[in-house]
Amino acid sequence: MSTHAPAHPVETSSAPAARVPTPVIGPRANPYLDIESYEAEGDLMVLNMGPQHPSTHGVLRLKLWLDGEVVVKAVPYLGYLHRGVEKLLEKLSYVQSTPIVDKNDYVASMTNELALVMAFEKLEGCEVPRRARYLRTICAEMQRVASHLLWLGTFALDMGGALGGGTTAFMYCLRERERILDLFEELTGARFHYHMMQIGGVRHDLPAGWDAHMKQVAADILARIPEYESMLSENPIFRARTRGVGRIDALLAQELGLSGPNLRACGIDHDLRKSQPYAAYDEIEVRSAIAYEGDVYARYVVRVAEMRESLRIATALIDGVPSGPIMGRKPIETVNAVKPPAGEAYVAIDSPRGELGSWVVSDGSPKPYRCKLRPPSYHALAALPYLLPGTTIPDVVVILGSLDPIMGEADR
Amino acid sequence: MNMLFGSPVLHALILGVVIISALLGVTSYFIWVERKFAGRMQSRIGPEHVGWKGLLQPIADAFKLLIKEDITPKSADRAMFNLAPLLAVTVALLSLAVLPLASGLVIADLDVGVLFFLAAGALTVVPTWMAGWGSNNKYALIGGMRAIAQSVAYGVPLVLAALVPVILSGSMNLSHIVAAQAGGHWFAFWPIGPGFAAGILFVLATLAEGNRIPFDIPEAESELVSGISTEYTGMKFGMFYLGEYVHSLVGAALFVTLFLGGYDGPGPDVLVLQLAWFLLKTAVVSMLLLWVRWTYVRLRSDQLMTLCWKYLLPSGLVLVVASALWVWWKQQGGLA
Amino acid sequence: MSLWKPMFDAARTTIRNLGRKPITAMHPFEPRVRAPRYRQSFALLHEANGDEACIGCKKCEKICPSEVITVGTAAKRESPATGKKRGWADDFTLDLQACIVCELCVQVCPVDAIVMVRVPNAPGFEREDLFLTMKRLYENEALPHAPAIGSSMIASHNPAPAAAEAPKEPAA
Amino acid sequence: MIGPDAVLLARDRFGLESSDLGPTLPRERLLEFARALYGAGYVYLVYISAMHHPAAKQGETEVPARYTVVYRVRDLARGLEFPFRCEVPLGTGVPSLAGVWAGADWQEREAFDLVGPVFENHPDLRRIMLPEDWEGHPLHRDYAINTPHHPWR
Repeated sequence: MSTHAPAHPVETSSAPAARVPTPVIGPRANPYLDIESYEAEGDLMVLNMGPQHPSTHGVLRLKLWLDGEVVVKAVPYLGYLHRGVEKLLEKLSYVQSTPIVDKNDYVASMTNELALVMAFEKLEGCEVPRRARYLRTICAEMQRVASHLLWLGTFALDMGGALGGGTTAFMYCLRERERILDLFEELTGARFHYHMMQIGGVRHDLPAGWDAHMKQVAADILARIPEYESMLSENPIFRARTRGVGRIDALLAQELGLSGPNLRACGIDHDLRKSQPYAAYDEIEVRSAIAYEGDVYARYVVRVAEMRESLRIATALIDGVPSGPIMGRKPIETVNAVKPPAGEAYVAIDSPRGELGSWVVSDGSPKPYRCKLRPPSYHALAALPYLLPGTTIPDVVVILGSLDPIMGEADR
Repeated sequence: MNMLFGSPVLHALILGVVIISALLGVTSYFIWVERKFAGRMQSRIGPEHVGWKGLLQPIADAFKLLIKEDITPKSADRAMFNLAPLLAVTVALLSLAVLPLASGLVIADLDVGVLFFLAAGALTVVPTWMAGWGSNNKYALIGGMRAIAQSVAYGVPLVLAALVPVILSGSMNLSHIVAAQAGGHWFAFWPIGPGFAAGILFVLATLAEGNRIPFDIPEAESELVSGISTEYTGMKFGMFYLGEYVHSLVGAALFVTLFLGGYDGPGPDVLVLQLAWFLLKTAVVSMLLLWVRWTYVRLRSDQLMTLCWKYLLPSGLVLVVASALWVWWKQQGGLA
Repeated sequence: MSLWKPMFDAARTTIRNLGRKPITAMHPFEPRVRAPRYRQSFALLHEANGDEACIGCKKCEKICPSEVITVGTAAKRESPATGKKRGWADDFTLDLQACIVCELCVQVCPVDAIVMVRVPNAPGFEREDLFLTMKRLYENEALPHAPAIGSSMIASHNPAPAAAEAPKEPAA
Repeated sequence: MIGPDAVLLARDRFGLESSDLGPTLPRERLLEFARALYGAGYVYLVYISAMHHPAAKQGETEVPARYTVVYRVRDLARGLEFPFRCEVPLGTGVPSLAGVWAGADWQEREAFDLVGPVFENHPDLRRIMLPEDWEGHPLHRDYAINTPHHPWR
């Protein structure tokens, strides 16, 4: 397994973590079902859920064939938010591409920048100083908490409706997320798209008093998480809506390339922060939460445990931030400052949604020859045609919410 | 029974106009209370800028709805589409007719009052289905179908829950039921067994009839865009909204009449005091309903049906039998 | 009664929050307290001796990812204050409508001419309201600046072991 | 960490040397190699992508325009990873691996849509990002390079 000792799973699970459960190959829904050949009791209704729909988490169109209220076949249509980012990255130089990638996963832009910038650094072979690596890890972990908070809010909203318990949980989560955004505003001057990372290190140094403020925010959020759980985790209505719904078997999850909380909820202890430690993750013991059912409730439990884990990591690292330079190469002062030698590199990090990688091919010019981004949301959406047949419409919304897709990232 | 102006028709007419206009005024300010209460619960403040502390907000909302464009989809079933909102409000107001606000202060003192408001309760599904079918929209159709399934299912526990006070008080006339609870013998607490459980059953069933959280599947915003009222704009949408709130207020009032002793309360039997007691109890029950509304998430439609057929219905039957046994045992001079 | 306890827990949470102070800030009426590094709009600066700082070198125009800056370079001439020959910019436009606020232009400016200000540009109804001409950029100079200027950022980025101290924050 | 067993597999059965970018498979044996990898435990599909190379002059030989289709798979149980690729001239197609990994379906649809290589006997090869009737593949090196950047003003 990975160089680290088998990670102690935060989530209590009887099976030893290292053992990957034998893939369960249950009857898999056939995503290419020929509709004409399917004989339904009544006649089928084709319902277009999206692209403009209150709970498709962005602009996703789900074409559902319904037999009564049960989904027979689901075909997602993407591309409504396709902005040609990969073409744009071929037109812009290495220096200019970081702020562009910020906008892909607009809920966790720190990790977007980190994935791209680490690929460029691997190409150029420059070494990032320790202080910058610490700052990167802290920002990535706080961004994970902010992203999971927004996910928890919209997930409760999908289930509870705009005028009800769902909105209450949504308001609580956004109240906490606002404090993390203030933290990032204090650090980088921006609230959503930070442009914090740069080839060779970090662009903004810690302002005075930031670490005390951060520890205070982390402690407050840690104290508030039991409140959300009291509203959701044990609530019989919430459990009735989530247990056993949208179950993904381990083999399908791996074949589809699911990653992050979606994969760890299927019982596979795959976490890039442990198997390929980057930034400052090798200097801290990362524990990843594992659940074994692979259903919506398991993904919920894994994400809430991950929130606690990220707060612990960020608080542990902030005290030991070493002094020293925050950039490993000479400062970037012109558009063609970075000219990596010809070559190819694939670097992947563990973003809040899963494995976010970037495969960059350079030909020695200041512009990348080809730059493919590997978004975890695209793979999560690929699971929909397998998960949705057999469920009802309310479940479609809950399963989609539990996969936590971001269309900006999936469509690029 | 002191008939105003001698003839029951005139009495009902005048009292009806007074009560209905009072209720519509109370409902609009009940919406203000709910938005403030829900706001505070979600650590925000609710309407604040329109008038002092947002007090003019309901009037502003009503005015806004009036001047909004009134769209009828081209391929909609015009008659059904336009009639549904009117029916939604009138049906919600119907069960007000038999509600005794104070001794003698009731629009129509029917001997079959309970039967009347149960029938009115069952009627609430008609406008919902008309809106669902009439707006020729897939989401509205699904919402409408769900509304029928829910109302048919929850009609039965509603009847059973309403039957318990009838058995305990021995009459279907709401004034007699309130009289039977006089002196603090409220059915919700006095025969602690059947009364209290029937009260909870009655509240759940009224929530389901009025499509309120956690039973608001016909108008489920997150999955059905907004269910039956997807195609409605302007005042038609406002009517649905108003119907829902009137139904929840009248439901709370009915719960108070059947289980919490209506206008019965300590102090002399002065009309004003009785009315005050009645309004106070209804307010408390409505706030409890609001609290439930802003805390829980929504059930799935099939879980809702299993909850009703497998749990609420049997418990309703058990309660009716228990209260009948209790009444028989009391008649045998049980505690003599 | 394990069914009812979580239902009461959820209700207890919402009621507990009823007691807490709401966090709503009356934004338009009470201005929101912003961090010292908050950066929204742009300004062009004058040098100490009163000359316009911008020398029209087009570095910012080249590095802008969304190509919103256009600089018109004027002929080199002596500067009235120092007497030395230097470049001038006679036209500088920045279109806020497509600007992605990435602060690269501030970072690459060799003479710290362009800087970000802490006051967001007033929303307008026409496209021209978002189109900062040279005149408006110089008017923005009066607004409070964000602390990061080109030289301070480059200083903090230099990898030399004696790293420059963190950019000094003005007492915001 | 590059899987040593996959490297051995590539060298013994397919006679291909694999650099850190992985072996370059001929298109005929790609499916066979993929099934062998799947059997060896590489069930996690990381991504499938493609790259377009315009016709170029290497010395005096004229290298025709071609696609490079890049694959990367992992075996999570043993923590191993294995990239491999396949080069195809512009006209010919690449055998689809949707039969081996379920995730390959969407990955290949995106590679076909944006870059252009055709994947043979793919269950449902349609464009996924761009509208169905879009002509041309945006990530070609010569696709709309110098379209005038309409002035914002």
